[in-house]
Amino acid sequence: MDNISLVLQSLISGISIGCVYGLIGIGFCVIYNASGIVNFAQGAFVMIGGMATSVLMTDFQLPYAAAAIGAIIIAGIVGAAVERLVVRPLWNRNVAIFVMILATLAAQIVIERMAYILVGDQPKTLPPVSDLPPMMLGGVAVNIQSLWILASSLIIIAALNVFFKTSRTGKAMRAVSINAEAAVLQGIPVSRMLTLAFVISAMLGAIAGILLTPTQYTAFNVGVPFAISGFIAAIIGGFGRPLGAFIGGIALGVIQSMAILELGAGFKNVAALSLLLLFLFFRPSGLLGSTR
Amino acid sequence: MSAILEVKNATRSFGGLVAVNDVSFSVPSRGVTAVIGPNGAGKTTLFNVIAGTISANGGTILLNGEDVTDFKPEAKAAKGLVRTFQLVKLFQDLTAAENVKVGFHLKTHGGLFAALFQPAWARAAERNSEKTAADLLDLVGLSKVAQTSASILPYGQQRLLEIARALACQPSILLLDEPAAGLNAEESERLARAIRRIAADGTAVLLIEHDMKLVMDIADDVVVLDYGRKIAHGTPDAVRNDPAVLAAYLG
Amino acid sequence: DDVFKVGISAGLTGYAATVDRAWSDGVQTAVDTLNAKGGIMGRKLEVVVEDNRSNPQEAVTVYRKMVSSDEVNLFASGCVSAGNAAAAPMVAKAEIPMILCSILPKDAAWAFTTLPPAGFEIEKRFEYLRDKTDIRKVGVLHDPTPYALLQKDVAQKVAATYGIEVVSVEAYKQDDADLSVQLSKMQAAGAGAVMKIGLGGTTLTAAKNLKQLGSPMLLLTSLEDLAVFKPVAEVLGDKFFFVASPSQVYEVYPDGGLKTAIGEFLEPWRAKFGDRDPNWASRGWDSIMLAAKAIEAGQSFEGSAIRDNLEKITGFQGTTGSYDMSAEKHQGISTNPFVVAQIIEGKVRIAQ
Amino acid sequence: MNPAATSSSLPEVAQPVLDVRSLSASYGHVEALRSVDISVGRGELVAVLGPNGAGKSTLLRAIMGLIPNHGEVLFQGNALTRRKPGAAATKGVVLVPEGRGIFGPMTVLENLELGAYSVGRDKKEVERRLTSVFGLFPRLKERFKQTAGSMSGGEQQMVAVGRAMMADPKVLLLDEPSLGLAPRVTGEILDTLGALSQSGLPVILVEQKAPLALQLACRAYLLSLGRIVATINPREVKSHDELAQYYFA
Amino acid sequence: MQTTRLPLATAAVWAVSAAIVGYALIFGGYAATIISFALIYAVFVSGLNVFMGLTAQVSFGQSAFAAIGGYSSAVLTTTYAWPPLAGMSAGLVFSLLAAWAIGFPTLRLKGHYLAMATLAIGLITYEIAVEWESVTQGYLGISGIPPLGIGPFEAVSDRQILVVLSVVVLVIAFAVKRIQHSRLGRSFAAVAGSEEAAATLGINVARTKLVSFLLAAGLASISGSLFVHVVGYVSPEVFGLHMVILAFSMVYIGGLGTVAGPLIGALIVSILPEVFRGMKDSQDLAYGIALILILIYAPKGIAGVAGAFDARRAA
Ligand SMILES: Nc1ncnc2c1ncn2[C@@H]1O[C@H](COP(=O)(O)OP(=O)(O)OP(=O)(O)O)[C@@H](O)[C@H]1O
Ligand SMILES: Nc1ncnc2c1ncn2[C@@H]1O[C@H](COP(=O)(O)OP(=O)(O)OP(=O)(O)O)[C@@H](O)[C@H]1O
Ligand SMILES: CC(C)C[C@H](N)C(=O)O
Ligand SMILES: [Mg+2]
Ligand SMILES: [Mg+2]
Repeated sequence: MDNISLVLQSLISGISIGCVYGLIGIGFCVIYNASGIVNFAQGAFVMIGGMATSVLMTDFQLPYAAAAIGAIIIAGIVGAAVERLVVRPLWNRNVAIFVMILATLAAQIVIERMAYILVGDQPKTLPPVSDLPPMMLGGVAVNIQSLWILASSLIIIAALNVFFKTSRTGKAMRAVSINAEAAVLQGIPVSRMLTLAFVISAMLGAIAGILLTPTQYTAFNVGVPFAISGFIAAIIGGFGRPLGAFIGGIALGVIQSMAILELGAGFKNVAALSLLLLFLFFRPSGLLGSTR
Repeated sequence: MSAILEVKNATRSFGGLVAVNDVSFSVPSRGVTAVIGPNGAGKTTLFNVIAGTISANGGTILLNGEDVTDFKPEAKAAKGLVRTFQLVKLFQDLTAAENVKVGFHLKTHGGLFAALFQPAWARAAERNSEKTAADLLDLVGLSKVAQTSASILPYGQQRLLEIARALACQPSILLLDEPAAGLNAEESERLARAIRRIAADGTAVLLIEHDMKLVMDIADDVVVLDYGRKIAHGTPDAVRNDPAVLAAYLG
Repeated sequence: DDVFKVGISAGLTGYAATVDRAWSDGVQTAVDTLNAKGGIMGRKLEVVVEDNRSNPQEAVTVYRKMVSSDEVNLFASGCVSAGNAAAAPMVAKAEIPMILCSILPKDAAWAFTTLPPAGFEIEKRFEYLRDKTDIRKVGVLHDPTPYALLQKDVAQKVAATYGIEVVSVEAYKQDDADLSVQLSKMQAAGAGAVMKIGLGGTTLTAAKNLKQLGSPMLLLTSLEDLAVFKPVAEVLGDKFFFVASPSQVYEVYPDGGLKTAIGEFLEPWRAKFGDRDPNWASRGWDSIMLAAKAIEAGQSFEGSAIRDNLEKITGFQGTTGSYDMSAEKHQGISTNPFVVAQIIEGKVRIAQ
Repeated sequence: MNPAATSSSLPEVAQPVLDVRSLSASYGHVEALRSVDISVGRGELVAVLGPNGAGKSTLLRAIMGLIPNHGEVLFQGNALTRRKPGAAATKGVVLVPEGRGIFGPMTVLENLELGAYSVGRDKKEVERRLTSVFGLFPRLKERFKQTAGSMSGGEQQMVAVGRAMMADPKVLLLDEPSLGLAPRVTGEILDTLGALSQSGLPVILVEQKAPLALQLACRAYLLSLGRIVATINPREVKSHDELAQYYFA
Repeated sequence: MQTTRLPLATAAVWAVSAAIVGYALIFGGYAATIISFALIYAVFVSGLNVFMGLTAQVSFGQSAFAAIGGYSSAVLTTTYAWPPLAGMSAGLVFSLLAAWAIGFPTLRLKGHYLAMATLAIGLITYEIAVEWESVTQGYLGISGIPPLGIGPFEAVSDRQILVVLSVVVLVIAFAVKRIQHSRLGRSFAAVAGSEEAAATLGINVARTKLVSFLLAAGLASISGSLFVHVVGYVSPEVFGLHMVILAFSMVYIGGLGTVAGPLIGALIVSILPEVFRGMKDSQDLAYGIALILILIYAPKGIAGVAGAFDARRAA
């Protein structure tokens, strides 16, 4: 492999993993757009996606597609539970935004530990959606699973855009996040919107988990690192913007892989985070500007 | 009488919309000047430009003859220019009295050292603030709620509190954005008296107001804006009978 | 009457979880076995386990708890080097011997380890490459934990003696989601094999990444739980090798003293834990057997007596090798017991 | 309560659409509303007047179920479930809140569309209502794409009132709708409210500009320290002074 | 006299805290370890409380300054044989310099962006502690750090350490109380209430935030130093995300913006896991649930609830 193809290969790797970060970041955007809440349990939904699919396939012998759908449904139910049991009581008490963040972190711990008790600590993985060798472009390998992730992300972004910009429910959700009391006054069923938001974003998280697990592994404790990467992606993009989160994710992935290439892996996070800082200093509301 | 504030060719646009369009006028160092005009005429934008809350696209602002166009709000405050907001911006978690005490920031000094060791001068300054705050609350009729948290004051009292807080800065010019909004007739009457007192004590007052009775009662000078432009400037009586003003605003 | 208390500060959660859970189950198995025989010198043993979350601050807390509330007589602590190092001075002050599966703390007067020298895992892999393949260039991929760093240093130092060149050394972190760039770099540097040093699911990630890159490199990983290796083998097949300890390849291991010692451990272990990986657990077992030996040798449960007699142990046949301790040497294993193994069609076997 | 302060010749309340009976509410231990009775019927516009802090806003918020309260709120004879915020709104009781409560980052058009949330997906109906609101506030039509939060104070008030009109309310509650509006616009809004109530819509108007409100109202409640201290017939109020008398009674 | 009524509930919060510390003092041992850690955290959380509670900013990155303080102490006392107090002071200076340099650009950010930027600073510092092996010895950590002390006097026993830490925490609480009711404290509150309004009253918002940030960083740094001297050991994990989450729980459970909050919060959050220790694998589960329940039922924190109760009694 010559030098140029090494750079290209690393670039491709960065984009692939970046798509994953972006997909996770999108989940953050949905809840934020619908409630103004930053949900740090988002990583748990990602974990559930991969984990539940794997368990349903191996322990319950379900076919891949059925297991995946099952996992998405499970994640949706857990999302609804988090909203009902953790978020709603705090929401009704009108707590400060960071209390909410802390509570979602606690929810993340609870889900993580339950997963641990239910399925143990061994890493698990999933087969790729289509088990094909990587596509070779010159000396550069592009793996097929990343194409699946890319395509799904784009579809999800487009769908969310349409949903939030044009649908009645989507607009109502945005209204709830901006001023919940005023939303109540318009007859918008705020609590149903909240639940819906958590269900949707839990399902998106699960989809991310299902798509990314074939490229690596999943375990009960992968949630937090994924949540941090997804959060960074969402911030780079301008909080609340699915497309921004996706671009932000790719930017993060590429920066990391270039840092590994040039500086060594030890500095990958330092480089990525420093660039994030610089970026925030010059564009304090993200690439596409925050939704609020 | 000398002008404390001179606005020269102030302009500010948002995208294609010119919210303040080449507006010039001056505010004498004594008395009350009112800015009136229809909704969206550019009054608040003009205030924001004068106070430094937003930057101007063009024009100059002179304060006591000094060019302060590009000064930040806190720098303008240090020069004696203080404002209130159209939608009140109080420090919600503080009591009414504490809100006013924050207003003494420029007139007092002391940082971490004074806070930790409380030397005699700092304690004296604190007692003085306490007393002056009480006087100011009295002026606007809020003595009774001095120890009440600002967040639970009814709207009208919040407006009065904001004025008291601004006065604590002992400004040489005070900008009030719709101070009478949300006050009933009695209360705006009391407010009018307070403003007249403030003006009589030597503070120039520039105010935006839709309450014409108040404007006619207390303003010495009236500037009328419409679509970002100044369409009239004169005494209340002159303005009241100006056909352009009648057409645009008073109807 | 009075029980002999064995304390375990283990990372039951956090990055060392797999290893430390196994270790602590191994300790428990040994204790149960001894108790069934009436204990040590007629005195029964009892285990106190505390989770240190693989975090040194927690480790200090739980060591403290076990010293002052539980009044343990001996520590058989887990594999988190940092936590053990953090607590070592305090434990030494309390005059309690500690037998570990981590690298030894700086002040090791009271600490002994069951961990073989860091070089052993490296040497076996180099030997394999030298003898069984024509690969002469390798990349080293390691995590930043102390034991991994030691191995990495050894690899760089000894490679030449095996006629092998380390063409690339790359680090990763335990929660990294992608290792492709590191692997691409190695491949670009001409490596024919990747020597991975470190624990956890990242081995699976490395395997996936190799496959996604269509890379021909072999993957040789350090010791780890077989449960992690099985899915890796499914991805990479016969391109995947790992360092195995004798207990992991018990069935195919040549007969001898070591196999007998492992057999003694495996019997109660399998009775309780079935086919769970015995490797780290067997070290835990060893720690208790070493302690028992020292106690019996000195005929004393006194901390300082145990310590002194641990230093006198020689030729003790454990499950991972034979231990020879001395006042200067608290790391007892000195012959390399490891093999390089593979999983072919779901079965573990020694690599040919 | 001081029954003596109540005018003798109030017109009969024609079958109240919204009937509030001994409604009380408090913030923590501050009793802001003490057993208030008011009602409004078809074709009526009633005014609620009172000094700052009297509890006017609290009254409207309690009716809407935004704050915990005791007592009864009957809408068309049926009790609104008062513990559930939004129950009133979905039945067609619409409030223009103090401080406007517009959705700042959303466009003017989106704000208005959300006002018609309960209409459902009937695009035509929404269009129809939009046309009528734009007729009332041409400025909103000019600026329908602007984010509502960047509008001037008065323009925002127009958005708030316009949004309420979009709901096609069955009862309309307004908390100082004239706040920040130029005199001419205030006049227009109040005229519109008058016309709406003439055409049958029950309206409760909280207003500081008492003379303007009294011109339109068929009945005015005077609130002080959380109680109704007087119910008056505006036709009988001859002068401003007389009103002041009620205020301080 | 009406105004000087004893704030009963707040006094009760202090009494409970004192009782917990007193228990540890009397019984020593393991309780003393936990309470010592809690007190060290209380110092850290007091700083966070100044920045988040009094000034309404947010920082997920205070662990960075604890790390700077801790590592300065560790390296200077072990490699360079400085006395503990000197190491601690040097750490404080480094932390303040770092906070000053970082604060300028960072504090312009708001809300989630500020949260993210500070989180990044914390994570970067952690990574540096891991990677800069020649100085920090990476994950292995630095051991053999001398105990707290001045000249020949050293706090080595559990009780001595507890006494020293209690004094430190009390002094800090007293200082925070004084700051709260000073000109400086009011400018913090003003920035917290409305930056725009604060600016129009002549308050230099950027500077005020920076001062608050420096105070927080200074206290974080001190807590980092205290930790390494008390434990005698330091490694990067001490200052990881874990620390931030723990400190956040403490500041909210104790009561944001209150004087007693950091102490009672630190005590409760430190004791809670001990209560659940017997539950083994479910310990974290129970802890997470307990945290959620506390947040739901005491959203203003223990000291916040006490303060509200007192206000009500006085009214
Ligand atoms: N940030 C902005 N972006 C776009 N347009 C703006 C922005 N701020 C103000 N405008 C527009 O500029 C015009 C002037 O606004 P301004 O707030 O100055 O009006 P005003 O005279 O104070 O009106 P009011 O009496 O209603 O408060 C309005 O049409 C408003 O919509
Ligand atoms: N959130 C709150 N917490 C505590 N007390 C409150 C709160 N909101 C209002 N109050 C109190 O309730 C009383 C009634 O307030 P309300 O806002 O209803 O008055 P209002 O008549 O609408 O006044 P205004 O004309 O100024 O708007 C006041 O004494 C006020 O201090
Ligand atoms: C054996 C391993 C668990 C050791 C671990 N990597 C450490 O040094 O902490
Ligand atoms: Mg305005
Ligand atoms: Mg009101």
